[in-house]
This record gives sequence, structure tokens and C-alpha cells, in this order.
Amino acid sequence: MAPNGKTIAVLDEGVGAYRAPDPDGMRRFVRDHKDRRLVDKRMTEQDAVSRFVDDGAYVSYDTNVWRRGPSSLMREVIRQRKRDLWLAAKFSAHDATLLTAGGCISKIDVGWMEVGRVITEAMNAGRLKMYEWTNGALAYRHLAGALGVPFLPLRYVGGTDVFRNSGAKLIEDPYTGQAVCLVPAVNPDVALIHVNQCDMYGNARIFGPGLAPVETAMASKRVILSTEEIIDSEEIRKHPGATTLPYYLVDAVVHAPFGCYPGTVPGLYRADLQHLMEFGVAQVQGKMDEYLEKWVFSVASHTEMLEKRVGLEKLNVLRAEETHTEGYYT
Amino acid sequence: MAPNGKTIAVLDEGVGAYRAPDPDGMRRFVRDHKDRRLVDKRMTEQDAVSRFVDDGAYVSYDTNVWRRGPSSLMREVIRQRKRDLWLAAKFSAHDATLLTAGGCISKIDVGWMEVGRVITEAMNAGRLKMYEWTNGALAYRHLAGALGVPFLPLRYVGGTDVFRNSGAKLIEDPYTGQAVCLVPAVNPDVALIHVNQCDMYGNARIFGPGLAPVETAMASKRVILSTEEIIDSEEIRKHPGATTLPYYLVDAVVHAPFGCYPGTVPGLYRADLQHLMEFGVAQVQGKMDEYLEKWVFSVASHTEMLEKRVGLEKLNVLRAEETHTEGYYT
Amino acid sequence: MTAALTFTTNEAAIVYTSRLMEEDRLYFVAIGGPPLLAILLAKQLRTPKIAYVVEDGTIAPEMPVPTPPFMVGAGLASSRAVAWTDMNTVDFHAGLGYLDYGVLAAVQVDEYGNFNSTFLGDDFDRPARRFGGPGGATEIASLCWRTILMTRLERRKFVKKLDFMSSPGFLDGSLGARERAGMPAETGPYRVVTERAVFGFDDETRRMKLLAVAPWSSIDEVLGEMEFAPLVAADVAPLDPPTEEELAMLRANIDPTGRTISGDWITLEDAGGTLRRAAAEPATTNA
Amino acid sequence: MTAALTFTTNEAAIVYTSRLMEEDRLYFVAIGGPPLLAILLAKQLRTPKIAYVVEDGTIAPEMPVPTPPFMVGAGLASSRAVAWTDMNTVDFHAGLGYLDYGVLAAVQVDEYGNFNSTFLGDDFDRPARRFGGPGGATEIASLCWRTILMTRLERRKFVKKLDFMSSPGFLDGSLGARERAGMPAETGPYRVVTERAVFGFDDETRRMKLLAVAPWSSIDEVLGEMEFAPLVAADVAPLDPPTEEELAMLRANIDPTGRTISGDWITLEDAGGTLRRAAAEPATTNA
Repeated sequence: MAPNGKTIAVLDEGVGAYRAPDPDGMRRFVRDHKDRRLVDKRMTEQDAVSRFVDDGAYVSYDTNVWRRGPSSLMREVIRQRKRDLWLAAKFSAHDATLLTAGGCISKIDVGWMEVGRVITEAMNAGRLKMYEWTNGALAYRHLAGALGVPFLPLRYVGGTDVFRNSGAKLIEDPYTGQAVCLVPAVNPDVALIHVNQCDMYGNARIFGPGLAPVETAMASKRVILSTEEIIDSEEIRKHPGATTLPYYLVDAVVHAPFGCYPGTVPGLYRADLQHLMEFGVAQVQGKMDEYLEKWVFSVASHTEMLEKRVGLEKLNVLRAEETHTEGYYT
Repeated sequence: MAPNGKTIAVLDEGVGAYRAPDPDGMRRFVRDHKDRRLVDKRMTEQDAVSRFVDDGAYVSYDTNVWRRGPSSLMREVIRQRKRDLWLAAKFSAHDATLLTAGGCISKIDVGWMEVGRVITEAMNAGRLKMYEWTNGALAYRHLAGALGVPFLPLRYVGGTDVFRNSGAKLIEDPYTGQAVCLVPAVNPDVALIHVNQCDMYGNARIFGPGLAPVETAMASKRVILSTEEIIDSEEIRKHPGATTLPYYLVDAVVHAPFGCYPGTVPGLYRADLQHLMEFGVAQVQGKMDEYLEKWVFSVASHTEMLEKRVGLEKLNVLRAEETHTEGYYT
Repeated sequence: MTAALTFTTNEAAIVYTSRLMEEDRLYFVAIGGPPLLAILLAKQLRTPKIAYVVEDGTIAPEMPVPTPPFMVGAGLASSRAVAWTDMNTVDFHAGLGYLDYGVLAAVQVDEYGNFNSTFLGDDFDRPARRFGGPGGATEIASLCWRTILMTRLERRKFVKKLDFMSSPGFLDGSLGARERAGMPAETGPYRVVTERAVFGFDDETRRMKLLAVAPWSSIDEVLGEMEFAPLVAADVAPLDPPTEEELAMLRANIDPTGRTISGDWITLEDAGGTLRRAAAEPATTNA
Repeated sequence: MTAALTFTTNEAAIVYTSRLMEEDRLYFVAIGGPPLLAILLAKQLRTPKIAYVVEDGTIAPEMPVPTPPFMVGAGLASSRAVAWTDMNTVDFHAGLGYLDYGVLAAVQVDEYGNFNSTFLGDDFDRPARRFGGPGGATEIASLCWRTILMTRLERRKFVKKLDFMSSPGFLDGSLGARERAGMPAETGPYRVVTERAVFGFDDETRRMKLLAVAPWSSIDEVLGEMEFAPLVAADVAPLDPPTEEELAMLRANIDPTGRTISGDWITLEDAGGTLRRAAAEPATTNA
């Protein structure tokens, strides 16, 4: 306590569960497990997921299965039957539904997600616990994790049921005397991020608006990149301003063309709407097991899925019909 | 006070003066004075400085007179004999010395600055008050201002004389129980930022590593851009990923080729080391008045200074000898 | 009697919302959905110079019309922006006061404009119906100067008590309630738009107030569709039905894939100069 | 007797510091100055695979040799980086524990490795001599795992009490003092390098400890140049003088514009197999 014995009033506190922030724990992990050397990090999706995604892990990803998301890595997580994951669903799509149908997740920090009967049924069966945040608050908690601080002040969520069911606090700001919220940092155990280009060391480029790829990579203990394209490291060094993520944040580089399929990587290929409809119908009809069998379990890899389930002809159409490349690749 | 009456202990507080954070005041200023329309903001340096730099203003800038800094705008501030400015010197060069010699500033939040007899004498004469921060802490206080929050937690400055003479506080983090510092946000009255390219609306591009141009522009009430080049707005919209600052943050666009002179804009022109030596000699010999008369007061504008004091031949040499453009313009 | 006009409840809300747009203002929307469509419609018909910022970090894009299918997954939706940033950055711009209006869709709303995007039921952990979650609505409704909500006028949607308050309106309606909860000053809900009525909020009590009603409906019908009793303006204005021009633009250019063809069909008949509603039919809803 | 070697005090400190570099580690330096030169020298001679991050946001650049003049204002200094970010971003990387070593220059240092870059005198507001300020030193010395300080061995520099503590060492030396002041755990000063002696810190007391002394100097001479009495290692190692190779590389490629030719000249003579220092002369200092 200060000589003057000053204190800051805690006006209110949420009662939700959350991963307790531990900036020094994050630092020790980085010191002991993250490689500062330029080493070749290319590996298969099988190796990356088995090495860096543990049961019970807190998993974050960027963006989502609709747009520039790590769909192939998510399917590998399902294929390896990972369990009890805690998912950060900051503007996710039906990613959360897939992982729930695969039995992989038991908790979700939700900003927004596409919801159907799979998630509703899992919640009612007690298999899935939801923690309500918002897209922005989750992106911001990742920023706090990326800054290496235990919390950040936030000027929203206060007064809502989101606050009440969260790990947020409402305090009296010692500078203005006004009420301000604090939200706890999150340092995911692993981040799955799909990028446009990277080199073998993990120096990565992302084109187009992001959600929070930089904060997510910085905040996470392990970072698995799937990439549409692996480029020469010389190219990275010729244009340092084009780099989104530096190599030392990254643990694995998985070469995954069409890695967001059935979603889009703007400028490269459009989304496969027929596939999205097939998924929607499967959920409505309660046939997610069949859907997963067809698209995940019956194929050994992303490449095999593309070859045997999508087919080169469809892939060519998806590329050909993504005619708008301005700002991304031109 | 919370039902549970919880509080957060304030373990220690600095005693330094600082601009009190006022996020709502910043918001009201933005609501009432910042234009959301796409309007032509091109104007002369004279108009920009006279309209947006008031005596007594808190002024921030990026980067500095050595590299990609707003040297021409600073000279105009001196030419217009602005007074009692409070300067944020986050990794500045001899910018602070110039403004002190010009009698423009009475306070400096210092991270680092080149120091000679001008500043030492001004301090000893009681004309200049120094507030000690660090480069990072100042950049971080600008980030706090850019986030629209009153403070941010920081894991350094605690325990030092920087802390003791600052507006920082040391509190017991309610999440980890560990000590953590808080530093107050700063929202400068005006930011002077030199950019590589922008359009008439203020959509701007900066090439190369920055200090904190984005945080500085977002945190500041007024933003004056000087730019090496004014480009077509269509070019901005063709490559949205290349934009550093969106138009609505910006109040003035001043076309200023060689705007950083005598410093460098990497990829365009090298620094004029002879000029830097001339400045150094002038300070050592106590001839800053002559220096300012020659380079600032005896010329009406940046353009006139370039023509009459530098000369086209020297300018051509500076451009020609900046042979390294990789990553900037190639 | 001749059928004058046919549209869906969703189309009506989009049209009415588009008419609220104020030229030269900056809008904040989530990725896709009726709010974005309302802004795009307004840019085409009335206020070409409004700009909008999207939750994903896209700043002031110029989406081509006809708009691309599957907007949330279309690179074209971000095209011709002045900047591509990220979610935190645009939230900070909102926090700094740059974003004038937020436009949002709500599942449930109460008399103080608080709303629910999370679930229906009495047990959060075992929802009768689970929705996508707050998404960006909470930050948008907290940080923009004014918030416009879009929903349908139904008793289960205009409720005395929300099943879950995902996002804030005026909270308990007391003076300074938002500031006491940590939100920026002088912000809050501005309008609530439905297919047959538009509401504002009373300056004194911050309670919802009925401002306008469609001619084919009535104040009584509107109040009958609400669990709570809103204030009623002294001069409730008539809400002109969507025009042929508005519907044509919406269907041909703003939503060519027909995602707004949901809710119920409303057919208006010309009954000797006054518009009267024909029997309602459920709409063919697309995925 | 023949002159064996001549170098400046500044060159000696750069050479000794370069020998401390650990291969494959990530270093954090301010923009320009002796610490950066020490790293560049090490990359050329011993540890080619160390990488460094610069305070201005430049990550792992590959500066060409001979290095460009006026490094702080040269685009080449940032060339062939893997990323160009900004000051906050690289500070965050340090805060996350990615940056192993910080290398810094200090004006004044005390027995716990706290240091001063701000001013000399007894009145902050009326400094006898004012320096540039903490710059990035405080964050680097707080957030990197280990800090290496460079300075000259003089009584006015190794003081009992700093005129101003710009940046933290072990503060008052008590166990956990840095953590109690809000700094990350398990961090702190590692080495202090001067032209004639290298110091470390005692694990128990966190007091400065003399580890190595130049053969042309002595423990007594070193202690005589310090206001406080450091601990002295049981086995004080000899500090091999700069080699011809090190000086040649430094002068020809790392600092071709001679910015390190400052401080005093030291000339060593070969006195029958042992190196002995000749009379010192002040160096020609360049701007």
C-alpha cells in the first residue's frame, strides 16, 4: 500500500470463468520454447497439429472458415480427435460448429459464431460451455496478451450481461475518476492462422483486412501457419514493409493451397457456396457425422480431400471465378 | 464501491506534471471538429501551422529531423514564432534544440533528444522544463491516447527516477496480484507527421520502419501531414493495404518535397551531413540565431529555403546519392 | 382493388432504415446483414457520400453494384476501401468518436434500447434458442455516438425483460447509467426500426417512443405487438411504404441474391386512395 | 620496445562487448551507437547468426559492410530486415520475452547496475550537464532477459549514488526489487563492459562483481577508478586486448567513418612478452 494509502475502487466484477492472465508465464514459455534462430519450420499439417495442439488447449484462430481462415488445420484438429479445447470464437463462422460436431471443444469464448442445432444441442447436453464476450472484446483481450500485460482498460461491456458473465471488472479510473472496465489478457496455447504467403522460417504476409492476426500470433504460445504459398526468404528481405508476422513468433509452416476451402482467400479463389449449402443441409438434417466422415475422416490429408472430394475441376472454377484481385495480388 | 467493497492498492505514484487524460473531451473534439467528408485538405504550410498549431499546444511529431520527420513544418512553427509549446520528444533528434532556439517550447516530455548547450542553457535559465519519460513509454502513452482509454498498464519505468518524476502509478494488478505500472494517455493538440505519399483527402502512406506514426495520428486532435508526394485517390483505393493513415484522422495536407531536409527520407534522398555539421557548429559557437535567420526567418517558405539556401544542384546530389531504394520504392 | 405493392417485412425495415441515413456521416456496421444493405441502399438512392467502416477493419469501401453474392466471404465487399486495417483499429476509431452512427440488428429489445443477440430461454447454459452472440454489436452500440437498431415488431421481440442483455441501450434508463457503466458520454440508442413502425427515445426518460407508423398499420396494432408500453409521440408520423424505386434498387442491385426475402410478405392494395394490407403469407425464406 | 597495438577506449569496449555475444540469440538495441557496432562486429567475426531488433521497429536487418555513414539517418541501416514495424511493436516483442539481450550505453552506473542517461548535477531542472535522456534504455533494460551495459571506467561514472536513475538495474539490490517495481521476473543486468574491465553481478547480493581485467591494467587500478567497491571474483580473468583482426574489421567495415575514435588512445608495448601500456594521449574526437 502506498504511503498515502491510496486505493482504486472496484465498482463491479463479472463472475465468468476465464484463463487467468500470467504474463511472466508467457515470457518463460517464450524464453524456453520459442526459437530465435532462422530454422526451416515447414512440416505437414499432421505434424504441426500433433506437436502443437494438445488436448485441453486454449485455441485461437484467424480469420474464419468463410474467409482466409485455417480450415485445413481445423479439419486436421478434428481428424486427430483433439479433445476439451477452449475456443476463442472472435467473429468465427461455422468453425465452432465443425469442432463441436467433431467433439473437440468443451468451451467457447464467443464473439460471434454461426449457430445451428449442433451447438444448441451440445449446450443443452452439457457438453459445451459458452462464455459470452464480443468480437471486439476478444480481439482486445488478444491485444492485451500481445502487449505482455495482464489486462487492458475498455470502454464497453460494462452494464451488460456480457460483463456479468465475464472476467471483466469495473473500476474507478485513477486518472479521470470515471468508471472504466478492465478485461483480462488472453495468451492462447496455440493459434491457427492462414496466410497468403510466408517463407520457410515463418516470416508471413497477409493481404486484405484482417480480424486480429498480428495480436493473435503475438499473444499465443504456439503459432501454426498454414499458407497458400511459400516464398523465398530473399523476397521477404527485399520488402520488409510487406511482412505481417516475423519468423520468431511462428512454430510451424504448413503449405496449404486452398487452405481456407470451402471459404475464400480473396484474390485467389472464391468460396464454394455449394459446399456451404451441403454443410448447412447436413446440420439441419442431423447428418454432421456423415459430413465429417466425407470431408475429414475418410481422407488422410487436406491434399487428399482436395483431390478426392473437391476435384481439380472445381478448384479451377473457384480460382477462375475469383476475378477480383485488386489490392490483394494486383 | 463494489458490494464486496473490493479495492486495488496504489503502491506508489509519480509526482510529475502531465496533461490529464480526458477521453471524452477527445471524443467531443472529434465529433465537433473532425471532418468525415472526403474534402480537399491541401494547403500551404503557412495556413496549416497558423490554423492548427496554437500557442500553448501539446505538439507531437513523427519521426524526427534526421529521418522522415516534418522538418519543414517545424521550421514554419519557428517562423510563425509559436510560443509555450509542450513537445513530445519520443526519439527526437535536434528538433527540440531548434524549437528551443526559436523560443517556441517551454516544456518537453523527453524520451531521447540530441542535446547541446541550447537546451542546457534554456533549462538553467528556467525557460525550459523537462519531463523525463522514455521513447517507449511516450510511444505507449500515444497508443493509450489512440485507444481512447485514459491509461495503459506498463511493465517498466517502475522503481526509477523516471517514475518518480512522471505521472505514472504503481498498482497491485487485480488479476495477478503483481505490481504493474499505469501510464496516462496523451492526446496531443496537434501532430506533425511527414509521409511518403498521400492523396488530397489525407489518406497517407509511410514506407519503412516508423516510430509511432499511426498511434500519434490517432491520438492527436489535429493532424498536419507534410508529404513528399500527393497521389491520386484512385491509387489509394486500388491498394487499400498500403494505406497507413485514413483520411478522417487528417486535417491538413501540405505538399513538401524534401520536407525532412536536412534529414533523409529513405529511398528518396539522403541526409545533408554538411548541413548537420553547420547546425552543430552553430550551436557550439552560440550562433543559433544566425542559423535560424539563414534557414528559417530570412526565407518565406520551405520552397524558398530549398531554392535560395540549398539549391537545386545540392538537392539533385542528395537524391542521386540515395541509391538504396529497396523495400521503399522498389 | 389492385395490388399496389408487395414486399417482405425485412425489405421494409431495410428501406426505412436507409431513409434515416444522414449525408456525409460515418457509419459503423458488422460484416454483412440488413444494416449494411440499408447503408448500401441509401448510398445508391439518397446519400451517396455517407461512408462506412466494417468491423473487419475495412474503411470506407466502395462495393460495386449489383453487390457480390455471399458478401461476408467476398473480397469485393472490401474493394476500393481507403484502408484495410483490423478489428481493433476500427474499434479504436469508434472509441475516439470518429464513427457517428452504428446500425445493428437485434433479436430482442427492451424499452431502454438494450438488446439481445445471444439466446432465448431462461437458462444461458441450456438455451431454448441460441444465436450468434454479441458479435461487434456491443462495441458499436457503446462507442458510436448514435445507434440505430433493426428488428421485427413482435411481442417476443419488444420485451419487458431481455432474456440476455448482450448490448447496451440506456441500461436502466437512469441519468448517466451508461457513463457509470464505463461507456463514453453522450452516446446511446437513437432509433429502432421495424417493418411497420419506427421508434426513438425520450430525452428525459430515455424510454422508447413511437415516432412513426405505416399507414396500413395503426398505433393500436403496434402497441399490441409490444410487451411493454412505449411512449407515443404527440404527432406520430406516417411511415411511407417502400417505393417501387426503393424495392427495385434493393432487389436488383443491393441484394440480387435475395437474402432479404425473409420474414412475411406484405401486400398493399389501393383501396380508393388509401393503402390497405392484404392477407399476409409466410415468405419463401432462402438460406 | 616496439608499439604492439594502439586503440581507443571506446574501441576496446566495443571489442570486449562483441566477444560476449551468444550465437543464435536475439538482441535489442537503440538506434545507432557503440552497442549496435558491437553487435555488427560480432556478426562479422564470431557469431554470424545472432539477430537484432532496433528500437525503431526494424526486425533482424542485414546491414551491409562497410556500414553506411550517419547510421541513424540511413535507410541502409534498416535494409534486408525480415519486417519493418514500429517502436511499440518491438517493445511488445521484448515484453513477451522474445528478446534475449539488451545492449546499452550508460553515462553513470551504480553497484546494482542501475544507470543514468539523463543528467549530471544535483538539480534536474538546472543540470550541470544534460544528456539525451533514457531513450529506449529503460524498456530494453526492463524487458530483455539480460542487459549488457557499456561505459568507461571512471570514478565519476561508477558512483555510489546516481545523479538520476534513468533505467533500472537491480534497484536497491533486494530480492525481488524489480518485480515489486512492476518489472518482469528473472530479468536484470548481466555485464558491464569498459575499456579495461568487465563486470558481472553476484547472484546472491546482486552487487556488481569484477570478472576480468586487461593485462595492461590491474585490479587495484580498476578499483581505484570506482567510487564504490565492487565484489571481486575469486579468479579475475585476463581481458585479452583487441586483436589486429578485431580492430581492422571495426575500422574498415563496422565504423569506417570513425565515430568510435573517441575517448583516449591506448598504446600497448611489448615489454619482453608482456603487454604494457604506453603513456596515454587524448584522442582526436570526431563529431
